[in-house]
Amino acid sequence: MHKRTFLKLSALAAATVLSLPLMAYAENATLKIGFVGVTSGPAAAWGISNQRSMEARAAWLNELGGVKIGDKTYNIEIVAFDDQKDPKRAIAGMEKMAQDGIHYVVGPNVDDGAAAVRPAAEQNGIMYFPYSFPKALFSPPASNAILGMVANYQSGPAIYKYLMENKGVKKVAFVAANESDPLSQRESGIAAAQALGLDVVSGNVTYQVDTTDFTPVLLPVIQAAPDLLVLSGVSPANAPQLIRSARELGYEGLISTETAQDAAVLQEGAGDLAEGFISVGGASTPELASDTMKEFVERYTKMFGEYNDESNTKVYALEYIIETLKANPAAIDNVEEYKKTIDTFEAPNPFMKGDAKLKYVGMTSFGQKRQVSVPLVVNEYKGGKFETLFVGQVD
Amino acid sequence: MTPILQIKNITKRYGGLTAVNDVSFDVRAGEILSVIGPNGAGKSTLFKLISSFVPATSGEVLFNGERISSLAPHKVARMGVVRTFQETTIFRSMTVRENIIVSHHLRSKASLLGFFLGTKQAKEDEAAFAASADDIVDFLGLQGIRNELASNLPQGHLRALGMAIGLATDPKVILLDEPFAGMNHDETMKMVGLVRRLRDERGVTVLLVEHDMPAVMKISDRIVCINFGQKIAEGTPKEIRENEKVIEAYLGSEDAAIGM
Amino acid sequence: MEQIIANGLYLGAQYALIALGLTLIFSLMNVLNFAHGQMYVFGGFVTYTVVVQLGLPFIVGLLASAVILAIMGAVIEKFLFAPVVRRSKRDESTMLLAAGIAFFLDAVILLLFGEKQRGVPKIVNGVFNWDMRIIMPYDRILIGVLAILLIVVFIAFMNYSRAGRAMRALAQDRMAAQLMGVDVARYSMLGLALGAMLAGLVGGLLVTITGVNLGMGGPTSIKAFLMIMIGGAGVISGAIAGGFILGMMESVGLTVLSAYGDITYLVIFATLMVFLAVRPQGLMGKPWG
Amino acid sequence: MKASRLLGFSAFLLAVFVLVPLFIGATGRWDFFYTLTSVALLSVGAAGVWLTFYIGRINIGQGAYALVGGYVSAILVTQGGVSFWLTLPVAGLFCAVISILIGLPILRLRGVYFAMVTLVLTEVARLSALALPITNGAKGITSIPLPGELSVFGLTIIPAFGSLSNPRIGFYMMAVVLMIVTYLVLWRIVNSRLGHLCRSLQQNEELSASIGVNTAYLRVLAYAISSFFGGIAGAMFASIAQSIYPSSFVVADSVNFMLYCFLGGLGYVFGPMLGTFLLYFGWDLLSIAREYQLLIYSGVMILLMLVLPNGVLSLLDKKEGGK
Repeated sequence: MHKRTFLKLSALAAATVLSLPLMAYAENATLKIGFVGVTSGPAAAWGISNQRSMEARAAWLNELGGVKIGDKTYNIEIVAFDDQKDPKRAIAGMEKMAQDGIHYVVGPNVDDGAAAVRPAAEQNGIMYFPYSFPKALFSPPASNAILGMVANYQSGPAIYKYLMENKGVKKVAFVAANESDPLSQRESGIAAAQALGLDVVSGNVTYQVDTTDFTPVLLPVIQAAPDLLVLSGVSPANAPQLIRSARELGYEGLISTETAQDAAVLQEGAGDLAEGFISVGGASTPELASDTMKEFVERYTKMFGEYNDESNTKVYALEYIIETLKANPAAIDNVEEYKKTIDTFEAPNPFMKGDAKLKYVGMTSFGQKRQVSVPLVVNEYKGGKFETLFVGQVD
Repeated sequence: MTPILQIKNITKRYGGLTAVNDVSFDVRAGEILSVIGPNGAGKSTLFKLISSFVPATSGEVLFNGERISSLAPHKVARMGVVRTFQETTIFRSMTVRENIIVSHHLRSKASLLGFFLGTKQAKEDEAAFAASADDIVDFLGLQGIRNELASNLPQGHLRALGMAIGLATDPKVILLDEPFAGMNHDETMKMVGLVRRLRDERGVTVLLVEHDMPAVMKISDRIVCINFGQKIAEGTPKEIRENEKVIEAYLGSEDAAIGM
Repeated sequence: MEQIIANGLYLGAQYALIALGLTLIFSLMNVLNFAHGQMYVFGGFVTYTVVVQLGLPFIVGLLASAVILAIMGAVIEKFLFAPVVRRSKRDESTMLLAAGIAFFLDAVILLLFGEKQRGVPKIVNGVFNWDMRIIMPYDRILIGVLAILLIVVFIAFMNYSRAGRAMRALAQDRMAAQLMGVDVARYSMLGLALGAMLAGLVGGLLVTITGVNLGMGGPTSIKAFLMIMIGGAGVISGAIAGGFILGMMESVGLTVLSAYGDITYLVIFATLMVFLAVRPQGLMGKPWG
Repeated sequence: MKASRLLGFSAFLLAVFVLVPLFIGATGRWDFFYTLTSVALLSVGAAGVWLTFYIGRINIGQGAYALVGGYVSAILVTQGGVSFWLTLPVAGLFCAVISILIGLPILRLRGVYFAMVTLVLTEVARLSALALPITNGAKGITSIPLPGELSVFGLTIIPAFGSLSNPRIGFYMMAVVLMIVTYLVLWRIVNSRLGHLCRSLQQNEELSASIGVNTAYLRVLAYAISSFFGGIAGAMFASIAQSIYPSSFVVADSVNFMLYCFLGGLGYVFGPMLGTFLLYFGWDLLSIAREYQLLIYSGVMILLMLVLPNGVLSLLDKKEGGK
């Protein structure tokens, strides 16, 4: 009986695999873009929103007839590898990408994975776009990693400054999960706040990611009476619970984070208590989203049943790869060419209204251009949706 | 001549309960001494105290004048005082022969590292153990089941295997825990003969804790009787049989063993 | 101070309920159910689906969680644990099976319910505030009381029902219970069903407060392991004590040690290790399980 | 018997040192080098776990020692400028010493009690790495240089990895050598008196003590050897990733080490090696199943357990024990 279930499942899986190439348009060549990240287990949400945004965009581009790079037209194929949030697996994923002749990879999703794949990426001539912030990855002598979003040490100061000036914030408190990424982000957040002259009233409270009741965690933080509570590197799963506990403890100040969140998750998890929550997002708020972005959200929703607001920030990496390759077709199998193009590359940003540009930045933070320029969109949660609070730029 | 084993005022309390209370007696070299007593008299606690598997609350056990109570069990074994267990206590997933060979541990001259590296001494040791194991197999008449897995053995053989394990350690004193329990008459008689030969042919002093009165009467040179944790009598089988306190203790309890 | 105790009690009640199911399974089958956390998550998602997606009342969701998880537990026992326990040479072999089931449930949850954090909106609004000394939202109080009520019902069931007594006999001495005529296969199955049901019920209860996501399974299992170790594995009173103690430890530890921040959990875990090294049978367990 | 064993061993050596590289060269599957390197190193760690199983303890704490080993090597290389080749044994020894200190109290525990404490140990190791100053906390240690040259009396035994055109092959060779040495040691332990005593401990500790075995010493010894294996495996991984983070080895890794042993078979020396190979390689191969990867992986695992509850290697002795 179990054998039969198993056989069915394997058949199903095999069918899925076999049917994939058939969907591609026969006449075009294939350009494979890799994704190495976590799509199973506790942190699956990060990787899945990432992978799906790539797949949704790729399917759309293919439907439009593919992407013309140089004088050839390509269909985009996304090759994904689940690293289970294990840095050792992430290396295997990177090796697998190299094996598939892939030179452009999005991911990994966390610091340790991003650091671990560096040797493999450099030896195999792969450019990769991690969603992790350690500066060493992007600063010389490292040259193969490109930061795919706005780092918290860039968005943090902007948010704090805005809130100081507009909302009169003076005292700030930080909480973080006791894991590498959030703790690193907390550290740079505190440094930024202090540099702005803010009073950090609580900066060493941590929690386990599996916490089911945040009241004891937040109690000492709230007692320090901050005007602003920063949830450093908070995962979408923990954010609503933290917000809810803080509000239920009677906290009335502001709450913010520098990571991307999902409005539906906040709505379900914290309801009205999430009103006014400030987070960093992509460009899908009505004020900013272009028609392309709106259609992307539609297509994504159709393909996977439900949109994830985290994907707003994650749609960019693929776009940058494709546009840069268009600008310099020689880079298609040569990352050195890609690196040369980085310094001068510029293209219109399809996802935003107005004349926003796709270009590489990062001189201030890394001393070289190793970051995609995405708008620093700071959102405020209002009535079940995000509204743009302000938009900044990173250089 | 000093006794080989001296039990001096040994006491064991568990919380408020006194399991063994101020018991003293000697075991002389080369004798077979039995400890008897009704159910719950404290026999097995006393047994564990002597083999140092539980620490005494007060009192001590001396072996050849040296204190062995409160030593780690393996050190007591190393000095030559070895206990056997009831039948379930064997190395279940080893063959009979493997059981016996592994139990020769105390006789090894090579170090563990030596065994690991396979030095000459280690090889000599292994050869000697194998020979001695075969010797013990013959002595106990276990030839037929030599390569049988211990977990497949019937009860009677398990008892013999337990004794073989004890013998392999080359003991001076062997402590037997209820060697006749659950045996029929024939088996018991065979076992009695075996224990005798243990003493006669191998020169091992035997201290046994037992229930089965007829067997004890038959086999023992001397007997110690305890009840409610206290020694109530000590003497030859004849003296014990006639001792009022012993009769009273057994009549007072529901133990049917005395009549058999 | 009052707040710390209230927090500890609330945490303790939900922890104890999780630990109860785990300890029941452990005592009956000598199986450390690695999949317990996943069962809890599954229960949460079932309630979520019934309440939010189908729009049915909360109590229906809870019942659905209980029933579905109970069936799942029974099936797992009958077709997976029982055959493996019967045929493997070492007891521990079931650990691989349990871990496999945990992975399998993780995969099923991901496919069925998706990767996102889910939550059922608050079922009661408002916050109880006693002069700023104890602040506790009403829904938390409700869930805490429900959890304690379930614990009481469970204990009553184990003590006064025929099935409960049979399971206790089985837990104490499998051999003896068999001789006394207890249908071992049947009650093992019932025990696992009951254990899984408890996990599902907690999941259903907590989904209104903490929400649920597929990542919570593994860590929840480990926390539940800790609780039953503290109290003594396989002992019902131990599981309850362990749950409340861990709840209190977290509540007190987080307050007292908050000045030292990052080391709070290090201290909690290190203390647990020392405690278990000194007292391996836990507070109320038999030595060596 | 002896001859056939020697033949088998030579065949294995031939396979891993000659055939595998040839196969990879011929098929161009260069990514297999890293996969197989991982398998080799993880199986070194799993060998340690297996040894603790052999004395009757369920060890879910090997991740802790792998993490410690990785950090010891990383710290010595980056801050002390010590050669990687020296840090490798040092990492192992350091773990062995720590495991003795930890093992003395906790090895008295048995069954699930020991298992739980070791599980907590993994989390303690992670939290310590986050909290201690020397480990650089949450930021981890990155940009660890590749292993340098190892030479004795001016004779180069191992060239500097940085100078290799393909360091992957270097790491592969190194990992396989470590694995072979580890399993030779393990095989020798099991088949010498040491192993017999371990088995006696696994089957009955009281009886073992009463035949004069110093059980406490033997337990700690086995645990220290086990942790030594964990430490060197961790150190090698840190060197391959050129980085180490508190989350480089977590509870999931500890659990996996244990599962490798179960799957291969607790009664067979080479069980953990086979188990590691099947589970690790299996996961990689299943990546074609995309979102059904985990489902199929765990399904197969459950199935294997149902069919072969005593491990895959129990297939070998199916013939004799057909009851």
